[in-house]
Amino acid sequence: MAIYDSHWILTLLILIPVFGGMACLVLPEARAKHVALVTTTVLFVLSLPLFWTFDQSEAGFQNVVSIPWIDAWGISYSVGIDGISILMVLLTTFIMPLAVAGSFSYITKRERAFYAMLLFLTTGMIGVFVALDLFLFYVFWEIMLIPMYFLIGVWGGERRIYSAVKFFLYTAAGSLLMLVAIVALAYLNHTATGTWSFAYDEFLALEIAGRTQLWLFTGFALAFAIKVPMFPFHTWLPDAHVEAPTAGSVVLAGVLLKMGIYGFLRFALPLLPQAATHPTVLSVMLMLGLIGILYGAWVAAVQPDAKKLVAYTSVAHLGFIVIGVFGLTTQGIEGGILQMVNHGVSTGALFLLIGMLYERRHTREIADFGGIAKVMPVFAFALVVVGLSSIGLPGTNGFVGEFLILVGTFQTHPWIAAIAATGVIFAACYMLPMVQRMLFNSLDRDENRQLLDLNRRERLILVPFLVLIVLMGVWPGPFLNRTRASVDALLVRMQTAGTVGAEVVRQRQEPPPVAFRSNAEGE
Amino acid sequence: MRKASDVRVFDFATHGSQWLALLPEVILSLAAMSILLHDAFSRSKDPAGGEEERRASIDYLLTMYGIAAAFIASLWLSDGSAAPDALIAVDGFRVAADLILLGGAALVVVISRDYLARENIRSPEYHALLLFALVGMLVLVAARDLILLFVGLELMSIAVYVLTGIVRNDPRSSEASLKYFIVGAFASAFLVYGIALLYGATGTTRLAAAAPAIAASVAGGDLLLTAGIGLLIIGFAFKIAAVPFHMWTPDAYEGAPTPVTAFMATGVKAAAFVALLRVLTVDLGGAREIWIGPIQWLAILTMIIPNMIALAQENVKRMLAYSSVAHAGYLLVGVAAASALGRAASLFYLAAYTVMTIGSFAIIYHVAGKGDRGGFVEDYRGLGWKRPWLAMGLLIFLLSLAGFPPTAGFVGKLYLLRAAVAADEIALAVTLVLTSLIAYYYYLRIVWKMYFDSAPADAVEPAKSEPGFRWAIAGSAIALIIGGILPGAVIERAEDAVAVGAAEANASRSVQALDSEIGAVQEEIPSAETQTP
Amino acid sequence: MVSQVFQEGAATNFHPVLPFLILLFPLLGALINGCGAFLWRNDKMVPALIGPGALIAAFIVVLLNFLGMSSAELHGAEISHLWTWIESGDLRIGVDLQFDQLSMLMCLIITGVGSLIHIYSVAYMREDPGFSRYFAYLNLFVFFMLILVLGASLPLMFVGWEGVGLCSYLLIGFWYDNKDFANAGKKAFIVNRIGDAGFLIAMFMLYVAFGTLDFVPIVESAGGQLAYGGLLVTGITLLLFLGCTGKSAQIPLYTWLPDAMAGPTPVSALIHAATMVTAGVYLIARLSVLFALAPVSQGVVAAVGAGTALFAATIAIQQYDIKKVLAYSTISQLGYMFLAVGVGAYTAGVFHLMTHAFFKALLFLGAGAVIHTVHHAWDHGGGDAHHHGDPNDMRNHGGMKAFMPKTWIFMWVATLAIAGVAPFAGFFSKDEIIWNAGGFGYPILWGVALVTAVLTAIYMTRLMVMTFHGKNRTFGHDSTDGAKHIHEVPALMWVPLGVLAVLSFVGGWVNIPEGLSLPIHVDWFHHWLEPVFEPALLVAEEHGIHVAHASPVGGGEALWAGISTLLAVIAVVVTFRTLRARAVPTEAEATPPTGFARLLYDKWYVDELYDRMIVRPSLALWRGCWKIVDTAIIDGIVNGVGQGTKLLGWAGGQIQSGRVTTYLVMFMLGVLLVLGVLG
Amino acid sequence: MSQSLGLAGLGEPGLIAVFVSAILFAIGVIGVMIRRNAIIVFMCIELMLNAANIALVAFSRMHGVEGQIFVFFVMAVAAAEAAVGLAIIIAIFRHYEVVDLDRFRLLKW
Repeated sequence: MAIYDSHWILTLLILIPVFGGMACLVLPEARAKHVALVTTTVLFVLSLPLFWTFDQSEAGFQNVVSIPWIDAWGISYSVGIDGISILMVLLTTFIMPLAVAGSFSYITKRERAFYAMLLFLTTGMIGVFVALDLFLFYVFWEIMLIPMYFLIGVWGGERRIYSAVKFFLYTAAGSLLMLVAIVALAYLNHTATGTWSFAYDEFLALEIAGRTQLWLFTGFALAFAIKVPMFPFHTWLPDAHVEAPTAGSVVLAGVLLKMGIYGFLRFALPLLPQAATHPTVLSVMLMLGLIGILYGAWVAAVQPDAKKLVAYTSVAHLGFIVIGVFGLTTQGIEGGILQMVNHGVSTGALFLLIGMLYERRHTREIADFGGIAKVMPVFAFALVVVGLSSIGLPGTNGFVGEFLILVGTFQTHPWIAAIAATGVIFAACYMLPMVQRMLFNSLDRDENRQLLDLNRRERLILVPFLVLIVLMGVWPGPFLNRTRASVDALLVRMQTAGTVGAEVVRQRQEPPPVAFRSNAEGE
Repeated sequence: MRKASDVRVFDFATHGSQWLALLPEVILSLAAMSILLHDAFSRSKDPAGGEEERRASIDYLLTMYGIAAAFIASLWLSDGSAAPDALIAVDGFRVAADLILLGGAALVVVISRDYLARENIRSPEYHALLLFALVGMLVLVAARDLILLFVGLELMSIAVYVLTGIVRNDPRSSEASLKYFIVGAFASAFLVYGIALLYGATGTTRLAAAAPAIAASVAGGDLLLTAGIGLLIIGFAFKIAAVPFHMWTPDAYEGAPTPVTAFMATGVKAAAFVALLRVLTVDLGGAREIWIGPIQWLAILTMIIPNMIALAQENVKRMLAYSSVAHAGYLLVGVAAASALGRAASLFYLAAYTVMTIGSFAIIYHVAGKGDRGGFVEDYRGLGWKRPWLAMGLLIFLLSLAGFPPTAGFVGKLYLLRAAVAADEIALAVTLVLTSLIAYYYYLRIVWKMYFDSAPADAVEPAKSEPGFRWAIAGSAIALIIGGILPGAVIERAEDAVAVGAAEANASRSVQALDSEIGAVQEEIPSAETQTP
Repeated sequence: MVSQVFQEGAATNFHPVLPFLILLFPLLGALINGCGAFLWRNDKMVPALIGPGALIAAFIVVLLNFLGMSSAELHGAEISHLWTWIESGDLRIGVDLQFDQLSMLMCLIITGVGSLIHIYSVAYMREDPGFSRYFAYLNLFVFFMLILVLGASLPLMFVGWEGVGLCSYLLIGFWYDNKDFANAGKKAFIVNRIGDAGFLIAMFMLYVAFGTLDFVPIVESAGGQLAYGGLLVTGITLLLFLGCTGKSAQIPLYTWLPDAMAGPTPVSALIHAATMVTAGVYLIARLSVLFALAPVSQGVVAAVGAGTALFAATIAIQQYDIKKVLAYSTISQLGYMFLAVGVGAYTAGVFHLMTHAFFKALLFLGAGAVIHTVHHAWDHGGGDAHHHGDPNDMRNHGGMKAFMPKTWIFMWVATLAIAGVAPFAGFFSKDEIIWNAGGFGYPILWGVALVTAVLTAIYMTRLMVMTFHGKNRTFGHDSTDGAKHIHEVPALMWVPLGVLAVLSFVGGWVNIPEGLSLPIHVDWFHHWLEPVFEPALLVAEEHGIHVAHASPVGGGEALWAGISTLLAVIAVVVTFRTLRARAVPTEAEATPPTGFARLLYDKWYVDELYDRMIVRPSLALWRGCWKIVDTAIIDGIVNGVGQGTKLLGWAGGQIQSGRVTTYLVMFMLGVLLVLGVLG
Repeated sequence: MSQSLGLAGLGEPGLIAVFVSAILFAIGVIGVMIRRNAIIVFMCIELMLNAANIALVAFSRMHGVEGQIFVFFVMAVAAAEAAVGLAIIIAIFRHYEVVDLDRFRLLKW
């Protein structure tokens, strides 16, 4: 695999979709979907070997490419992956082909533009995850907005324009402040070293005063909190999800929502460790995460619209991830990263399923269904499995993530974790009623009796999701191992940074004071 | 920057060298006069037949050739230099400005062609006046002497007053030019009085030479100087249409023929800004603490108010008018930075701004249709699917105006931000980003009309455009994208240009100037920190 | 000396044979039947063979291991490691199976009783369209149940714990097109999740305390790690117990179990009587040492157990749905088990768990047989509408002994067993519990247990009388065509009943304490489980806790055993006579009871209470969050800002009046501004 | 910092001239503010320009000839401005038949 040693693979991943998108635009309407599918599949196949070639003992970045771009500002095109980003990249390349395939019959107008937008979006997403230069990062971060804006605005539902603009302005508001923070960082770096640069590793070396850190952190945190989305910045999400076309929702939930967390892990925490470990900041973040968990679940439980319901569950899930990350423990963060993938998989699948149903009945009102398990057994099976993974049933991927997050956070913030644990109850409270009211009860509506079960294409789309759900549920090792080195490095950095850090990693140095260990070794 | 050896020095000892130093201006003036002469002698008895068209196209060609020649001339000047206290600046800063102005003018001329034909404006003065205005701008950016500066400014203004009102049979056009003229004259009176006071305070109209005097009077808290600077700023504030001196702008921009609007919005503004940058941040760099206050205020007001008013606009032309006012606010941030970095940023932004503004005005007059009165947001419904290329062009221009990557507009905005942060103008920086958030809304509004709404049945298809127009639009759009993805070359050019300006500013032996500019040479710590005790 | 024990344990020569097969068989069964549910829906043969087959195969493997274990001298546990599940930081959770006497015993019960019930199901569900799906669920359940008991760490046990919950959910709602059934399933799952949250938190606390979640190290080091009666251990145990109350239907989370009767009757027998609901008891037994360290928690467990036992028994007395009666009886019997493990008589608890598995399964299957018959009678006997009432309702039964004598006999065996009449299985286990309750110094609970024993006898006899004795009411009072349509169930159904009946009879003889001063005395059971509970008992010993040799009011074990049996017999006889005399109205003509009976009939209105106190308020709160917080406040602010800016913009635009003079005025204002702010 | 007028080198008459010019400028401004007639407003602007001229001349007493040269430029420019200005006013008069500035309100908001 020469290419995987030559490191250009990441650049390929960024470029291929661009050309694919252009191809979509120029080729005939009917071909667009196939071009898109081929492109994304190629992308996935190309990216897959990264999983094996990735050196999990290495904490730093791999497959790094760095070439000067705008010399005058010390901006370089530098990309690379580490334990935190590799899973995100793979998640993206995994979701995209399925999202494309999921749109084959859903999208009937302006297909060229649609698939082009999806592909441009892909470029943006991969770029965000691999960028090692904050200028580059910001460019990708912003570029993503435009295709998404179009996806929602052109192919969305009735209130699509409101939702699209809301989504756009909401996210842009955050990122603009982040831009100021980035520039400020660059300037601090300039005063420290005398040269302009936006390079991640240069910023890592910066010594920033605590107060300044807090200000900069606010800048970053706002952008990321909106993207996550954390309560109370979440209201753009339900609208965007409900109005977006299936593929849009899938990508939005599957990948875009992860960027907020990724931003925290990649930038906010390591660049501004003192701010991030500042007790107030920590407690605010944890509280917001906690509120997100409960609030998201509660509001989800009373939604009449299935898609909106799932949208709110995302708020809850991301809340878990937030407390996992800001619990600042190995398990918490590794669990958080894993949970990002899990959420991408299970929520993505949920949106696909709801989309499939919408194609048949053109409604998402839960009340309009009922008893369709009789006519759509395969669909029912899939929905139940995916739903269970989404509420973290042991044996599915969802459990591993939630469990690690809670175990981790419990060591530093027992009360937060304990209250968060009640989230599993509310999870049942939103998912099971939906499943029941859609699949079970009596099949009393004629239009439901006519429903056809999933066709071959739809089944094929779902298989990868189901496989991954079980696989990651019973054997998450391969995924967790790849994150380990980077997460530990991050934690060490946080630890050296602040008071909180010290106790954070306690349980990583001194082995738990348990007697049996010794004589267990003795045996 | 260049080595001293191959520098062409203009010492102004010989007359020739002055002519050479003014070569672009001279060329343009000749072109303009030749146009006037040409149609003076080619008056045909019967206006019927191809006569008119032929003359029009000859004027067009003369103009383009003139601009091209001037372009080459200023490139030729680019490795020249003149003494800091010379009458006419010969440095990268001027050359860079020249190139921006000439390029902009060329674009305007190209997009005018369709317009003139469509609105059937036959008056041959159009091109001549455009060239004269251009001469004024070039003089304005070259002037190192307040007298020359004033002359250049007026030359530009008067020509543009007329251009604004050139559609004599349209009351709006006349009204626009009247408003513009009245307020403009009022403003230039302030400018002149300001210059007078400055002259009184420093004893010379050649500020570069007056650095010591300035230093002295700053130290002595000389009211004359202060008032002079104030009036000077007011005069410029009108030209760059800074709030609250902007009131005329929307009306004039709306009333004027759209290409002229584009010209006003870019050329006039750019020239005025370059002059302002030179006068304030270089010549009066030592008096920063005097003028920084007003500039900050103007900047903040100019960023906030027009952006908000633009939200409520239904007429796209007027919306863009307000947005271009807002852009003046962004540029003022570069002025407030008062560093070489700030000047470089402003230059870059001006370049990008010129391209994207002209481009967008061109498209909206195209969509507005004959009479140039339509162009309401609603008229853009479904344009994206009816005229994909036209719409894509507009999309790119709007994204660039909004400052969205990957466009030159984004790089420019980032550049300004950098200058502001480096000058510790955090408040300005934050205002800049927040106001551009407001701006997103009304730019996006057009986008969603174009793509998200479907065209009404009775929608009139915009006419096909002539190739030159299409090339201009495509070129501008591509230029903006490239400027956003690979801005390196342009940035280096800009920094090179101001580096020269800075070096020469050093030559003016003024403590403050020295302090605030040394920094500038290697784009430096906030000048605020480096004030002398 | 704890460690010594384990040193020996390490030296054992027992090695589990093909442990993974125990799990693999049911799993494969589930998968095959699952595919069947989609691919060969109408083929009954495959599931009929695969379903029970998988169980029997598993049972054989278990039996092999059991024999191997009993032949070996095993202390501590044998862990067979399959693969590493979760590894993060220093948290390592393997997919490890723990083989010790306790898990072995449980496996025997699960696979043994399970096999019988599977066989029974083949006949019972024969005509159901979801035949294959049914066996898929049932196999899956057994798979998870085995994980629950074999899992060597809490998280792995939790997998089984929630897994069985899932299957229970699916099987309760098996006939999902009935809204109430589907609701019942949902209710079961959600209520269980409340307990599971407690389980989770307890796990986290254990991890913080021990740095591991494997049973062996925890049990081993608990004594040294945790202060006796300390806050931590008390918290942990109470939270664990919360989990148990959910899974094992104890106060306050018992309400789901009666509803769970919506599932097919064999399911009730397997899941809601024999296996799943005993998981809580198993958990406490498994972590007995922790509870031994937390006297407060022990008290709570015992009290809740006894309370539930009595409470549920009272309700059972006034139910007419035969399955409801058995459901509350199950709750009550589970109460006994918790009473046992609560007071510290772990062996007694597990003992009762086993015997209960036998006779309660038998009772349910018997009830199922009756229901099945009635159902068929109605289907074939056609008849008018009013006959088609609820086949579960005992008022529609009556006089069944004439038609299905085998079932009748078996049911009586089970009834006497549960009533605690010597020498049936229930007698030995229940008596030991009551005795220990007194012996460990809980006089009140001891009393409660005695009273409950009597109540048990009463409601069970009532059930028998209403179902099997008196005149048949299936087709109304005065109707003879019952004879035509009601008949004994097929062999496939009554043979398992027979086996269970035998077990319910002899099952108790594995443990005959010498305290009873009977000619024979067996303590095999005690001896068998000794190593498992050794750490707990050691802890108790260290803190001077031991069984008294007299009941709270004096008298030895033998005496009180005699008394309780006598009470049971009296209760049975009296009830039988009184009810025999009384004429029972059919469901159709019946009127709901009045007075105190009504209170019991309506189950003390607990469900209504929960609905008013918890369900409705939270729903209201959630709606509020959505409509008020989300839509009104947050979105209000967001949109408000947008609209506000727009409005300001419009206002600003108005200044742009078009009058040059205005502009000039503004100009002058600008002049003033500039001159004003000049430095 | 101590404020000074910086008119040190300016003699008595020069000083007077400067103040006259200031007053003249103010009058011009006020005229522009209060009058509605385009012609008169324009005249007031001319007044302001001349005020500037006076100031320049006055200062040239202090600093030499440069100022006086400037005056000529200003005059020339003012003349050009007048020409164009009047032309514009005539053009608009054709449309409205009035020269009242407040009547020209096609373009607003």
